[in-house]
Amino acid sequence: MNEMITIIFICIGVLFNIFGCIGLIRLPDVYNRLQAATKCVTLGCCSILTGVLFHFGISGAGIKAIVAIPILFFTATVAAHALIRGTYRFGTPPDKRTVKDDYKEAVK
Amino acid sequence: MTMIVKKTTQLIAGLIFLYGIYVIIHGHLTPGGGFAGGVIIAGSFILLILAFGSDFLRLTREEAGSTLYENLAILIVVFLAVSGLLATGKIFFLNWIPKGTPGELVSAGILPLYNIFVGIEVAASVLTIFLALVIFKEELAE
Amino acid sequence: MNPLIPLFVAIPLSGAFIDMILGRFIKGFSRYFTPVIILALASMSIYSAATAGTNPSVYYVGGWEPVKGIPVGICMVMDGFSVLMLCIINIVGFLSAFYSISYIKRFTSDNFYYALFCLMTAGMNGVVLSGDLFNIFVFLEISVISAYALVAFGVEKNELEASFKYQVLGSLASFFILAGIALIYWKTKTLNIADIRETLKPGYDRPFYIFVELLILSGFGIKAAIIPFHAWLPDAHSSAPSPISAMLSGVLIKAAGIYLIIRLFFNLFEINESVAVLITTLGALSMVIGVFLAIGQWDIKRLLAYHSISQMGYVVLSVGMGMILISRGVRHEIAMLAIAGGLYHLVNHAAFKGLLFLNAGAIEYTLGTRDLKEMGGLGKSMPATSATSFIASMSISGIPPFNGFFSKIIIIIAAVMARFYFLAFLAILVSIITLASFLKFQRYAFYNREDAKVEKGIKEVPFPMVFSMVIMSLLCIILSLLAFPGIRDAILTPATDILTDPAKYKDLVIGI
Amino acid sequence: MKYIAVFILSMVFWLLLTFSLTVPNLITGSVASALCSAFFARHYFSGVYKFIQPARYFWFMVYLAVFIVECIKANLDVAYRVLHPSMPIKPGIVKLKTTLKSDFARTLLANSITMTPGTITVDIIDDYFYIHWIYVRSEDPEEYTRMITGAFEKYIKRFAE
Amino acid sequence: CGIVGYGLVICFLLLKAPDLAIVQIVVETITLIIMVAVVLDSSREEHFVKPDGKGYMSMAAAVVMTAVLLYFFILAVGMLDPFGSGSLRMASQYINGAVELTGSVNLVTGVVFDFRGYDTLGEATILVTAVLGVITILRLKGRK
Amino acid sequence: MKEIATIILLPVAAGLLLLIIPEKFRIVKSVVALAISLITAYLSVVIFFDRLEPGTLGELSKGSALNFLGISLAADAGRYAILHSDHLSRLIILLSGTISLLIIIYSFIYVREMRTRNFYSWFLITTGCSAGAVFSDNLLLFIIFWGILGMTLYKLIPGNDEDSSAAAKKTLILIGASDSIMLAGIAIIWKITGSLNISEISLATDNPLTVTAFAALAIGSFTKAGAFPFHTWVPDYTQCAPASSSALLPASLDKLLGIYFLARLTSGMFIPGRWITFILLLAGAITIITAVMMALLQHNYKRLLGFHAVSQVGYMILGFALGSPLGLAAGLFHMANNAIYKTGLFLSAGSVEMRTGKNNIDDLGGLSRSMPITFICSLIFAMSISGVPPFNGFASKWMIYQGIIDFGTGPYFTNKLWIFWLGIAVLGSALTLASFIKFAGGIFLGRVRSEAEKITEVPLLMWVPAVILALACMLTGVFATGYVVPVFFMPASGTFHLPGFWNSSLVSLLVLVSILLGALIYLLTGIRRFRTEDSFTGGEKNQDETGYPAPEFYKTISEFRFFSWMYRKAENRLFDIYDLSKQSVLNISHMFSSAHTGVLPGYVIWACAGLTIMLLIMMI
Amino acid sequence: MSDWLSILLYIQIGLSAVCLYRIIAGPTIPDRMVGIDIFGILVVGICAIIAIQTERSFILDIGIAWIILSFIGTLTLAKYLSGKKLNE
Amino acid sequence: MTAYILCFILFLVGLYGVITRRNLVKIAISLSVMELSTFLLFALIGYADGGVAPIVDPSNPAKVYVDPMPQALVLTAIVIGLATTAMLMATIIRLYRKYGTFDIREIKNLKG
Ligand code: NA
Ligand code: NA
Repeated sequence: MNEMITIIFICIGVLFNIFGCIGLIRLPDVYNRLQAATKCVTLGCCSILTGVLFHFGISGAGIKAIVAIPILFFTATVAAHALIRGTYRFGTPPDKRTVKDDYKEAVK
Repeated sequence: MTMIVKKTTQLIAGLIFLYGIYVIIHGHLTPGGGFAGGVIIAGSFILLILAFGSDFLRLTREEAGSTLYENLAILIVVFLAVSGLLATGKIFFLNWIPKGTPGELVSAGILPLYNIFVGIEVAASVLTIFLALVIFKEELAE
Repeated sequence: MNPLIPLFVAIPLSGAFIDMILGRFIKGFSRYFTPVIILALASMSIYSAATAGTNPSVYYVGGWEPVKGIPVGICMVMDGFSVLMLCIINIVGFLSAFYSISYIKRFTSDNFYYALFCLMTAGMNGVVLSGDLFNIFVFLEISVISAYALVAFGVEKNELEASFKYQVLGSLASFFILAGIALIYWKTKTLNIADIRETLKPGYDRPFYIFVELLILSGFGIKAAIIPFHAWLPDAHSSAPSPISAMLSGVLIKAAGIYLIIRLFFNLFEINESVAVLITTLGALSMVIGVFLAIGQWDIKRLLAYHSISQMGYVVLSVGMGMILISRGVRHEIAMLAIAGGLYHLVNHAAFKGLLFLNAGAIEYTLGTRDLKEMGGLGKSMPATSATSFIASMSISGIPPFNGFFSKIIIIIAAVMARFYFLAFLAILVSIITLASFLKFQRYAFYNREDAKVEKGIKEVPFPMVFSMVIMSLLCIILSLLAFPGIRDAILTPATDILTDPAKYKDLVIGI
Repeated sequence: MKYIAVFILSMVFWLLLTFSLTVPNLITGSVASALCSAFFARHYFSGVYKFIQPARYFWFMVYLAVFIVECIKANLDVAYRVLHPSMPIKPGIVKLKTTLKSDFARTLLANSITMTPGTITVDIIDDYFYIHWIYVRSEDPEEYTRMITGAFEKYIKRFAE
Repeated sequence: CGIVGYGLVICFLLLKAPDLAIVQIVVETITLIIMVAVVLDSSREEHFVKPDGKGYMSMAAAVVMTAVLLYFFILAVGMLDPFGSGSLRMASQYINGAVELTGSVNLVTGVVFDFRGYDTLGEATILVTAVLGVITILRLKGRK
Repeated sequence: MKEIATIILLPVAAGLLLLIIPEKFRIVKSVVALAISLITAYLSVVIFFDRLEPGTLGELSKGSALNFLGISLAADAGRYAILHSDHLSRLIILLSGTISLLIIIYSFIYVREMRTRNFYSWFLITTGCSAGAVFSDNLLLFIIFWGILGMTLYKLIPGNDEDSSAAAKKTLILIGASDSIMLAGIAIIWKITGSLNISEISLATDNPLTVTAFAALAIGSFTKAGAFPFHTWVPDYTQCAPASSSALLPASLDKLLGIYFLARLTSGMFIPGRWITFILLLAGAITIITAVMMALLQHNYKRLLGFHAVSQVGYMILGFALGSPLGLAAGLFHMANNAIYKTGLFLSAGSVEMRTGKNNIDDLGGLSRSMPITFICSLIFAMSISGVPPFNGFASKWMIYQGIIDFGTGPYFTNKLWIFWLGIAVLGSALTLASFIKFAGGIFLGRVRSEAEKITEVPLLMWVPAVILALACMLTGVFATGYVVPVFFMPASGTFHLPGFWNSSLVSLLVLVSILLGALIYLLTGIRRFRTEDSFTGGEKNQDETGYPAPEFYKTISEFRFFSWMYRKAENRLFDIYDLSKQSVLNISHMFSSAHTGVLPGYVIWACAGLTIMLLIMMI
Repeated sequence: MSDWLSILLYIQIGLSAVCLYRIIAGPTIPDRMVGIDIFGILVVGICAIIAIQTERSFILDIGIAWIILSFIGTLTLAKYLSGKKLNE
Repeated sequence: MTAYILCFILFLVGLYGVITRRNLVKIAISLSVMELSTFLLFALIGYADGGVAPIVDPSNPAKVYVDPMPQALVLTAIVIGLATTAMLMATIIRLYRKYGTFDIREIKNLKG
């Protein structure tokens, strides 16, 4: 039973990861790539870690997985935020399809 | 850096530091050890500097301090090595402390001590390198 | 086990750290502490030379003695050759450190300098004492990394550039060496030099053997600045503070390069003729090209640096000739003579090249320039510098009665005896050009336009510098005694014996 | 106060990591936590008293549940956009005002927004969040503010302010 | 730029070298930070310069040399133990009796600090040396 | 034995001691030096007449073996430190000892005036080491002493201006280079014979190896003695060094040693084949002619003397090359004579220089009245060097001519060329005379310059040595066949039948011819000036004239097309082996240097290419 | 079970290769940095899978270390992008 | 064997970079690539088929362990690499300040 759950969680995780990576390849500009990829991948990995939790149960390893999830969450989030802000300041132009840019005047 | 980064860093830096200590202390049981743990500890400080900037710490003083720690720690490592020469027999680098039960936290004789001091040394070293680079730029700008 | 052996490393290491710790609180502490430490090492090494040369010993670090003939831990070996190197390192080190007391006052942060100095010494001591291939690499890196930093100690344009070039080529060398070590470990699963010798037999796997040999040779060739691996040397040696140049040229390229080439190609690899010929060729090339490059220089330290290449060429050439003879299995006593000549020249070079760099430092200290064209007539105003540099110049040029003459004549005689007439010819030719370029140095620095300089109130350098130079020049004279068979047998012969008799080395290290 | 809070937090983290209650472990753990608190407590955010108000934990749990649901929903949405052959995206950076006052709460909100696929916080300037949105559904500030922050803001306010 | 290092971590993980993996991670990150610190204030534009004659020459030389080296490497390693054979000589002691000899469950730590503790001292010293070197080089003024 | 050790070690030790004494106590230094020289001279006489037995230094140190850390320093020093005294070495020592004494007496005042630094130290070391070189029987020991001499030679030049520092450099480069080359010879000898003892070696020059060894060693002696083509340091040296240094080394001691070693080579260690003989003769001939041709056009009298110092060596080489006892004796005799009169000439030149402060013949004139003793001595030396009877130069040249004529009876093609060798020798003699007329005339005769009127004769201590030397010139010349040659030279060379003294008509004729020819050349070249100025008769002042017409020599001689071409080349230093080598070395140096572009990737490529090429070589 | 894990592991590694593509292909510097960031997160997944596969919990330690350091690294890169000095 | 060859190719890629790159930082990166490849070589050498990471579970020891020695060596070498990289980067930053460029071809004060 545990194994089933483990595998399922990991499958879901890997699936999310796949979405993220496809996004990384397909999306047109760096902002969108960042968008899609970080979030999907983070969720994916969290899912895999949950799988680990189920596999090891409440033991040293399982708890480690629990500890890892929030850490991963926070760091990935903040990293994505910092990265997109940096990218904007760096001056990389957004894709043509971009409809709205309120941030432009704020940076000035 | 933005407030978001700062607040998160406040939360996380301590955990990173703790994790570094964990890696060092468990060096003889799990992967990692003095070196990896030391760098992680340094990473926690580097993270703070990255997020808050130099107004947060007086960097020059920190650098001097970390250089001192680094040298003290490595000096202790040398003394640990020589302690074998002095304490028992005539053997340099002898693991002369009782070994204990393998797998326990307190085991492997002198090895955890090495790990700890190497860890301190590495942490201080890495931090010093980082600070040196940062301070250099600061000084140049003046 | 002889407890002195690990102390050769532990003392300077602790010294470096204590320098850094106490140097922060006590002003000028490291300035006096470092020479004291290295003086202690120097006396230890002389003591060891007197005792260990004929009675080599091995030290198993951590008490890990070989199990069933297979080494387990790292061992340190003190035999005739390493003792010889220890003496050079620590004596030249002491004199350079003492010289630095005055010289380095012109620089900022001198406790960094002294700490790095100690580290460099520790690294070199570690290299020459180690009997473990990887351990050698580690200590080699300690010494070269501190050398990188010391080269750039003045942090001016040229010094940084020199240091950068040194670092890039040095790293390249390290990776060649590391790859070589990896391949050796792959094949033998051991790192102990004597054990590798046992396990690594060339017969059935020549491509591998040659590949590894050449990888190692070019790695240490870069560190030793043998042509064509030399390009970093003139920049680095000329840019470093002068006592450091003395250490680099006098000691480091030997401990980190030549020593290891000799040690590994005698005690680790089985000597084969083609590699021996290759090494000899490299030596000859370095000898000739180095001197031609040197004579065109107007920067004194650059001139001296190129001469280091050339003089190291002599050493490699001579040892290479010995290797050829040994690989042919003929004329063993001539091979011994050639190797002894090479080692003798190695020792001598430490004395006279160290001294020459100290002289150059003294000139730079007073005049603030290294350009020969801007000097002249220092003979009267700087008598000690002038006299000692004359001795050193004569010594390196092979003028009797100084030490360089004796080693050169041994090399030439060995070459002739072994029927390498062309090599003998080259050795003589290079000797002549060396003489010419040192007379150029003498002429433009100490002779020529005397009165112009005296008027400017140029004085002799302070006592510590003079002291070091005088002691070095006395060494240049005293080392002539090594040519006497009685002394040669006590000091050089143990070194050649341990090199030419791998079984002896193996018995020493592994036992059985 | 801060120091003690950090010490306790650290100790908890340590015990979670090591997951053992032997004496040596407790000793090392407390030493490590003490060190951690010595080095980092002064940089810790103020208002640690909030930890001892149980109601906040309840709202936190609620928030967590809402957040996970939102997250998965949004994730599927992004997956759809990425996988769709014509890639129906309409990116843009919008500006919205927050009602949250404390920095910590704002950070949480920003992180929540970022972690929800499809939106990402670019910056916070004064009271305004700048959000990069992969599919700008609405041009009206009030509407998109509700769309983006609506789900989280109220819960965050309850447990973090 | 650090990608090779991160890639290496995966390799280490697959090669059953967790110690290496963790150290490699931390080192790679620190390297990355150092590099960023260095290139920060240089021009952040990427500009491609077309190589000139000399550039092509050195490329050709590099290609030739690497080809030759590769050829001889393949020649040289042909008769060595194949991948994964795992034969031991010096290390057999470490595996068979190390836990009792050193008391360390992690054999690598046992090797690093006990059998080859001397190396590790050297390694730590190297780091100190490098730090000294860095602060030496980064002094603003070298001479008084 | 003790005397020999003393004569070597005492001066060296004293010299080293004096090096440490500060320059302030010059008077102490000179007194010590004088005392040591007196002892040395006394010992040299004792050694010469007592016929001491050979022995080794090892015996000396026996019983007091030095021990250091259990290592006996002197344990087998005896294997190398073998001293040997025979007739030849004793002869050399006698000459060097006495001449050194005279020079030191002369220097007592001269050095104080000329402020030559550490003169006495290097002087004493020189004398000690030359004794060492002469007495060492082991080639290694010999080369050590020999090499030190090169160094002291260098140190005796003040080197405080462009010219003299360049000269010092050139000198030591040439000398040191030749010493290095000698190492090859020594190595080959060791390889072939397994021994380094001069007295045990006797090699036929029949294979390339022995020829190389001979050539290598001969180069050493040629350079030391200053023979073509390794002579070029001599004129530079004499021009720049103080006269006492020049008198000591290039003029006397170096000649003595170089020729001594050549004698050892040709008559002991090697048996020269006929090609060697031919080459030696050729070298001698070329040395005579080229040097004297160059001497002719010199304006600096010290440089002029330097060229003559070279030229005279040619005669000695001719003598040794003949391979007969007569030739050997003639060479040695000429060597001794040359030492005497050339030392005298330098001392006289030094006196003139000290009094006038001028080096150029053109700036001098009419000193005969103010410095009469110096003038007369110089005249004697000049006649002696030109081979005018009855001075010693005549006697030795005569013996050489005689030897060449005897040599002509041999079977080989070299022997058949005897007339050529003879012609060269005679021509050289004539040219020497011509240039010495210029020397003596230019300095001492001619119009008295206004500033010359204040000039007085040099002090007693300076002219006494010159007078002694002049007397020696006369005495050895007059008693040459009767006493000097049989007593001093015959033991070293082996006995031979000395032909009647004035009987040999051909030789006498030749000498006469050479004298006439010399006068003729001189007159031809400067004839117009002589007539108008009439300075030969001395005294009458011509207001409008510049003095003695030395430049005219150059003009006249160089007007010949061939000579003018040669001289132009010579001025561009195209014949100077030193400059030629220097230029080529610098060219090669430049070539290598320009490869070091300073660009790092290039250096990396070298390193990698080194590895790659080594691999290719080794694996294919 | 272990087959599944292996397959998932290889998929995961393949995904990191995709990141590699982005890092190499660019086209802008931020793109590469995004690649590195994503790569870092993916590896945590890899670690987790390996931990299950080998039944060794310490692999998770590596994963956590990676999370932490990847965070620090990415922050550095972000700072680089925004053109600030590291100490601002 | 392929693994080894790929690893050596990585080494050569680094070497190629060192030779052909002109940017100081890129040279440094190429050097670290070479370095990494040697680490990998060591790790490959130590690998044993079916081996377990060299961390012993005292209650349940495995049969085959991966050779811990190369790992220890690499551990040391990694630190050495960090040290050299740090030095190199410090030098580069200074050089950039002095010469105003990262172009290696313009840093050639010392020649001849
Ligand atoms: Na560990
Ligand atoms: Na470890």
